[in-house]
Amino acid sequence: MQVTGTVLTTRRVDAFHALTVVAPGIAERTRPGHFVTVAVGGPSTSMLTRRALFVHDVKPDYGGTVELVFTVRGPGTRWLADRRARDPLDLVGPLGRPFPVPRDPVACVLVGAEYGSAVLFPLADTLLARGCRVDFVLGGAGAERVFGAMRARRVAQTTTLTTEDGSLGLRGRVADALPSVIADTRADAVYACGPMDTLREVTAVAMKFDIPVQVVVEEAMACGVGICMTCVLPVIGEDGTTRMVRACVEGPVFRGERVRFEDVGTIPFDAIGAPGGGARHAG
Amino acid sequence: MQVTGTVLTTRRVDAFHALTVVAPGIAERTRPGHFVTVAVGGPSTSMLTRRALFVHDVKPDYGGTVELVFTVRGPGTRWLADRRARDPLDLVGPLGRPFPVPRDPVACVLVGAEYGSAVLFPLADTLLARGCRVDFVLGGAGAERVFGAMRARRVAQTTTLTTEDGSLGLRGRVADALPSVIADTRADAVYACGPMDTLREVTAVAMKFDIPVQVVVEEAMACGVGICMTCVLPVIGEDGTTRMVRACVEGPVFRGERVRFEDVGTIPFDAIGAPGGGARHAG
Amino acid sequence: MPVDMRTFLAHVELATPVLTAAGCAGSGRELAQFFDLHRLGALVTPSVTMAPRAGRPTPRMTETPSGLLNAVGLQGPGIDAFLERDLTWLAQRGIRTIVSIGGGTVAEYSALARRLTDAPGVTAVEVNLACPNLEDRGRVFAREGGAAAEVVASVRSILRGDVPVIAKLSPDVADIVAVARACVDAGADALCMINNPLGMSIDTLTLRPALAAVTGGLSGPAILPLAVRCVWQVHEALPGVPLIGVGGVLSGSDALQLILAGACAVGVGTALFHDPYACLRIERELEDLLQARGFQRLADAVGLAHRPPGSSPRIPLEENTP
Amino acid sequence: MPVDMRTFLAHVELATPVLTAAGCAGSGRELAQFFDLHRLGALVTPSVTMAPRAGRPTPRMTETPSGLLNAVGLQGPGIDAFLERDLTWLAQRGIRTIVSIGGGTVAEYSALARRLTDAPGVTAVEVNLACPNLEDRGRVFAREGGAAAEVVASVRSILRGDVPVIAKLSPDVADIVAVARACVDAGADALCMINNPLGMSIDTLTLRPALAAVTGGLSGPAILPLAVRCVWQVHEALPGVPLIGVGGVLSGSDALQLILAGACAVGVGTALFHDPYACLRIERELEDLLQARGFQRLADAVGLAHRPPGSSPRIPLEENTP
Ligand SMILES: Cc1cc2nc3c(=O)[nH]c(=O)nc-3n(C[C@H](O)[C@H](O)[C@H](O)COP(=O)(O)OP(=O)(O)OC[C@H]3O[C@@H](n4cnc5c(N)ncnc54)[C@H](O)[C@@H]3O)c2cc1C
Ligand SMILES: Cc1cc2nc3c(=O)[nH]c(=O)nc-3n(C[C@H](O)[C@H](O)[C@H](O)COP(=O)(O)OP(=O)(O)OC[C@H]3O[C@@H](n4cnc5c(N)ncnc54)[C@H](O)[C@@H]3O)c2cc1C
Ligand SMILES: Cc1cc2nc3c(=O)[nH]c(=O)nc-3n(C[C@H](O)[C@H](O)[C@H](O)COP(=O)(O)O)c2cc1C
Ligand SMILES: Cc1cc2nc3c(=O)[nH]c(=O)nc-3n(C[C@H](O)[C@H](O)[C@H](O)COP(=O)(O)O)c2cc1C
Ligand code: FES
Ligand code: FES
Repeated sequence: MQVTGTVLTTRRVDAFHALTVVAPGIAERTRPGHFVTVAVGGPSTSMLTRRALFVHDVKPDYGGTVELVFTVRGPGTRWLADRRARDPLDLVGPLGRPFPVPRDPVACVLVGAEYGSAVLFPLADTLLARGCRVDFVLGGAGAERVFGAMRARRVAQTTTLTTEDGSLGLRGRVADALPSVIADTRADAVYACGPMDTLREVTAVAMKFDIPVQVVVEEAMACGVGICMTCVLPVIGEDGTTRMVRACVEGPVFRGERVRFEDVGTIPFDAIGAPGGGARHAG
Repeated sequence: MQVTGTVLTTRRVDAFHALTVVAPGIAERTRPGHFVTVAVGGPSTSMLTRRALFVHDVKPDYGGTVELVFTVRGPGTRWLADRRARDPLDLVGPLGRPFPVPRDPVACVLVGAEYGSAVLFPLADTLLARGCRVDFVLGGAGAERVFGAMRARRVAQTTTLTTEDGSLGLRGRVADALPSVIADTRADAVYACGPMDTLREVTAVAMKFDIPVQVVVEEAMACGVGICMTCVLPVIGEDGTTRMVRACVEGPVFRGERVRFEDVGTIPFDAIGAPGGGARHAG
Repeated sequence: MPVDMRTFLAHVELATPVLTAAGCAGSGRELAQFFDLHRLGALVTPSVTMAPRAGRPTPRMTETPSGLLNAVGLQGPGIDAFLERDLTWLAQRGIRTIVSIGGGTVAEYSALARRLTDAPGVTAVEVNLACPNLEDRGRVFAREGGAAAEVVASVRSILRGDVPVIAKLSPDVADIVAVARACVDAGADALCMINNPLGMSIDTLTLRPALAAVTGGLSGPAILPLAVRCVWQVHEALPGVPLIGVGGVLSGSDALQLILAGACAVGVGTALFHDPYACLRIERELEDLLQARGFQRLADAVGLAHRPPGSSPRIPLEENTP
Repeated sequence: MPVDMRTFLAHVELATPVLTAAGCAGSGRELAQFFDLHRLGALVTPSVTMAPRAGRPTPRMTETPSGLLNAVGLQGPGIDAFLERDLTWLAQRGIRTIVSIGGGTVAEYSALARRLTDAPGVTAVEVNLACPNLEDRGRVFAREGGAAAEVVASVRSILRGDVPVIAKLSPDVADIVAVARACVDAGADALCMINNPLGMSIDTLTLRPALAAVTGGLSGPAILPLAVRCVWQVHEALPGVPLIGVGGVLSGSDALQLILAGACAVGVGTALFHDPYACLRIERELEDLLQARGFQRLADAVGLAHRPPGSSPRIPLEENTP
C-alpha cells in the first residue's frame, strides 16, 4: 500500500542516517525482511524512481512507525538525509517476501554488513520470541560503518564485529569470522544481509557447515512491486532449473545455495530463456 | 552577479507572497525597475529555468536585502511560496535596465496592476527624493489582488484604486481611472507596470495627453541575461525601424509609444529580418 | 456532471482512455494487489515472444534526469506460458486486455498472431515494432516504413477482423508520419506512440556504461515533449486514425496534452513504477481537468489543439486552477 | 597535480574542452559581463544566416520536465552585421570563436562560407544542419546523409584548409552513424552532436500549443541520455573523428559522461540560461572528477568507456565521492 507518512525523528549514527516515520498501515503489516520504497526529491523532482530501504524497526506508536537506516550514496539518499521531523514522506510497502523463521527454537547466526545489518534486528526479535538462540556477526569497511553493535550486544548471546581496516573488532570480513561463530554456537541456520560479495562468501561458509542460509539480496530496483523486471538475478528453482527471478517480489530473501552468485549480472547459458540454449527448457 | 542568498522573512499579503532575501552584492547594485532571477525547485529539480521577479524593496540590513513579491502561478512560484526563513535562495541580478528618472522635479503618475505594482515603490522613493510629485493608480482583478495600497497612501499625494469586480475603489481597470488622475495632477510623466493589455491601455492614455510613459513589460524569459532570445517583442527604434528586441536586456523598461503592443506575439511584416520584407531594411 | 470518458480504439469501446503501457504493468497480478484492474481502460501486456526469454543481464536500469533508462530485453515466459497462465488469468476475470507482441522476424510476428487468433480475452493486439529485425542487421522494424508495414500487414491478415491491430512506433526516425502512414496503409487500425527513444548513460565512477546492455530505452517525463510532438504530427497527417499516446505521462495534465494533440487513449508506463495507483489517479485528474474546462465528453477534447487559432476562449490563469 | 585539459579539434588546440553551445551564449558580450571569455575552450556563436532574421513569434519557450523547448528561429543580424559587429568584437579580444552557420539552401551555406574565408578570428566553422531545406519541403538537412553531405562538401571546399569544418547533427534520425559517416566522407573535420530533438508542449489552460511555432527544440538534461548515446555510437563507428558532445550538460559529471563516450570537447547550452557561469563551473568540476579518478590528461579519458569490460579497476562508491 501507499502511505504519505510523517517523519517523527531523525538521527545520525556513525556513517548512518536513521529516520523514524509514522506510517500506519505499513507498520502493522511489516514482517522481518520486508522493505519499503520511498519517493525522493519532493514535488517537481527530476528523480523518478523510488528508493528501496529495509525496515529496521517497527513500533506501534502514533498508529505505527517504521525506522529506516541508510547511508548516503547519491542524490536520493542525500535528499532523505536532509529530511526533518514533521516532513512528509511517501512510502510504498511493505514489499518483498519476509524471512522464513524456523518453527523450532534453533540456534541462528545473523550476519550483517554495512546497512544490511539493519534488517536483522526485527528478525532477531522474532527469533528470540520463539526461543531461538541468536548470535550476531556484524561488519563494515571501518568502525563507523558497522551498524547496530550496541543493540546486538544487548539482544544476542554473542556479537562478533569485523572491519576491513581493523578499526573495530577483527580485521577482515564477516565471512572470515563466521566459521568460528558457527562452530562455537553450533548454529543450525544462518541469515545474512549485505553486499552481494558478502552474501556469496557467507553462503559458501554455511554450505561448508551444511546448514541452511537465508540471504537478502539487493538489486537495483525501479519499481519494487514486480512490474518492471529490472531487479532480476539467476536463481535455481525447486525443479533444478535456473530462472531470472525478480528480487523485489520473489525475494529479496532467498536460500543462499539457490542464488547463482557467480552469475549475477549475467544470463547463465542454462537459464530458462537464455539466448541460444535455455529456451528449450521452457514449458 | 550570482548570489546564494538567505531568506530572512516571509509574509503573505492578500493574494501575494513576499520574501525578503539577504543578498549582498545584488542589493546595493539594484536600481528601481531592476529584476532578479531565482533558481527554483532545489537540488535535483526538474525545473530548469530561473523565475524572473521584480525587486520590490532594497534595504541595507545584513549587508543588503531585496524583497520579492509574487503570486503563485505554477510549480516554480509554488515552490517559492513554500520557502521559510533561513532557506537558501539562488539569485542572479540585478538584471535589466532600470527606470530612467527625470532630472527635474516633475509630477509622475505610477500605474501598477497586480504584482506589477511592486516595482513602482522603489521608483516612488527615488522620485520623491528628487522632489517629484508622485501619485499612484493601483489595480487588480479583485481587492485581494491590488498590491501596496497602504504604502502608496503613505508615500504618494493621491492613491486611486481600481478593481475589475468593484470590490475595492473604482470598478474598472487602471487605465480607466488614469485620465482623471493625469488631469487632476497635471502629470508630466507616467510609469506603468502590469500585464501587456494594461500597458497598452495606459500607453494609449498617456499618448492622448501627450506625456511620456515608461512601461515595464513582462515576456516569458528563459535566461534573463540576453543570451536565449526568447523574450523578444517588437519595438520601434530611434531610427523608426522595428526590431525584435530582448525584454531582459534592452528592457524591461521601454518608452510606451515605442512598443508595438498590437503586434506582441507576432513578427510584424516590417520588422527587421521579418520573413519576406523586413530583411531589406537591414544594414 | 461527470465527464463521459468513453473512447474508441477502432470499433472497440473502452470505458476510460487510461491504459497501462506495454511492459510496465507486469502480468496484471502484481498491480491487482493495489487496485481493481477493471478500472483500467485496458491492460496492455508486456510484449510476448514465441520462446521464453531471459532478457538482458543486469544492471537493466538507471535513472536519468526526469527519465529512466531500461534494457530489460523483453524478458518473458514465451507465448505458450503466456496464454496458459497470464492471459487466462486476465480473461477469467474479464479484464480488458491488449496483447503486445514482439518478434525478430516477420515470421515470428505472424506465428504470434496465429497463436492469438483463437485465444479468449484479446481486446486488441499491439505490435511492438521496436524489436531488432534479425534479418536486417538487427535494425528495429520501427525505423522504416517498409519493414514496419510488412509486419503489420502480416499480423493484420492473420487476426480476426474484429480484433484491432495497433502498430507501436518509435520516435527514433526522421519522419514519424511516413512510418505511421505505411502502417495504416498496411492495415493498422490504430497507432500507439511512442516507444522508448534509445539512450545511454555512463557511470562516472566505474567509467563504464551504466547498463549491461550499453544502450537502453529512455522513458518518463523527459520524453513527454517527444510523445506530444509525434502524436501531434501523426494526427495532423492522419486525423481519422485512433492514436494511443504514450510517453512520460505522470499526471492528468500530461495525459490531457496527448489528448489535445490527437490521442484518444493514453498509456501510462514509468509512472506506474513510482506509483502503482498511477492509472487511477491520472484518470481522475484528467476527468477533473476536462470538467473544469467545460468538457462533457472526452471525445470532444481529442485533437482540439489543432483547431485554428482564435477559435476558442482563453481560460484565465488563476492560483490553484487545476 | 592539475590535469592537462588541452584538447584538439582536428589540428586546432583548445586550452579546455568546455565550449558554449551554438545559440546559447549570445554575441559573447552578454556573458562577458559575468566572466572572462578567454577561459572558454571556445565560444560558439549563434547560427548566422545570410540575411538578418527576426525569428519566430513569441512565446518562444516553455519548460518541460528537466528540459526546455525553444523555437527562436535563428533570430540574428545576418552575416554582414555579424562580421562587422559581433565577430570583430570577439576577434579584437582574441577570444577563440567557432562560427556556426545556418542556411535554407546549399547555396546559402556556400555563400556564408565564402564570407567567412577572409574573416579574422574564425577558429572553426560549425555547420548547423538542423535547418529546413527550402528545396526539399522544409525537411532539415540533418535528417539524411545525402543532404547533410552536400552542405558539408560545399562548405569544406570553400573554407581554407586550416579552418576545421564541424558538422552538427540532429538526433531525430533512425541511424545517426550513417549521417555522421556521410558528413565525414564529405570532408567534415569534426562532428558536433546533438542538436535539439523536435518536441512539443500543449498548454492545458489555453488548449493550444505552448509555442507560437507549435513545435520546438528540446534541450536540457532530459536529452543527455540521447546525446551520450549518439556520441557513443558515432565514436564506436568512427573512432578517429573528433566529436563535440552537446546536450543536457549541467555538471562536470555530465560532461565526463560525454567524454567517456568519445567526445573530446563538450558544449554547454541550456545550463547557461540557469547559470551564466556554468562553463567555468563545469570545467572545474570536470577537472576535479578526472583528478579524483587518477587521470593526468583529459585526452586519456576520451572514449574510455568503450574499452573491453574487465580492463580497469572499479572505483569504490563512497559517501561524498565527487
Ligand atoms: C531491497 C533493498 C533494500 C535496501 N535497503 C537499504 C537500506 O536499508 N539502507 C540503505 O542505505 N540502502 C538500502 N538499499 C540500497 C538503496 O536502495 C540505495 O542506496 C539507494 O536506492 C540509492 O539511491 P541514491 O539516489 O542515493 O543513489 P543513486 O545511485 O543516484 O540511485 C540511482 C538509482 O539507482 C537505484 N539504485 C542505486 N543503487 C541501488 C541499490 N544498491 N539498490 C537498489 N537500487 C539502487 C536507485 O533506486 C535509483 O533508482 C536497499 C536496496 C534494496 C534493493
Ligand atoms: C521581468 C519580469 C519580472 C517579473 N516580476 C514578477 C514579480 O515581481 N512578481 C510576480 O509574481 N511575477 C513576476 N514575473 C512573472 C514571473 O516570472 C512568473 O509568474 C513565473 O516565472 C512563473 O513561474 P511558475 O513556475 O510559477 O509558472 P510556470 O507557468 O510553470 O512557468 C513555466 C516557465 O514559464 C516562465 N514564465 C511563465 N510565465 C511567465 C511570465 N509571466 N513572465 C516570465 N516568465 C514566465 C517561467 O519562468 C518558467 O520558465 C515577472 C516576469 C518578468 C519577465
Ligand atoms: C521497463 C520497461 C519495459 C518496457 N517494455 C515494453 C514492451 O515489452 N513492449 C513495448 O512495446 N514497450 C515497452 N516499453 C515501453 C513503454 O510501453 C512505453 O512506450 C515507454 O516506456 C514510454 O512511456 P512511459 O514514459 O510512460 O514509460 C517498456 C518500457 C519500460 C520502461
Ligand atoms: C535557445 C536555443 C537556441 C539555440 N540556437 C542554436 C543555433 O543557433 N544553432 C545551433 O546549431 N544550435 C542551436 N541550439 C542548440 C544547442 O546548441 C544545443 O545543441 C542543444 O540545445 C542541446 O544542448 P543543451 O541541452 O546544453 O542546451 C539552440 C538551443 C537553444 C536552447
Ligand atoms: S524492481 Fe521492478 S520488478 Fe523488481
Ligand atoms: S530572457 Fe534570454 S534573452 Fe531575454
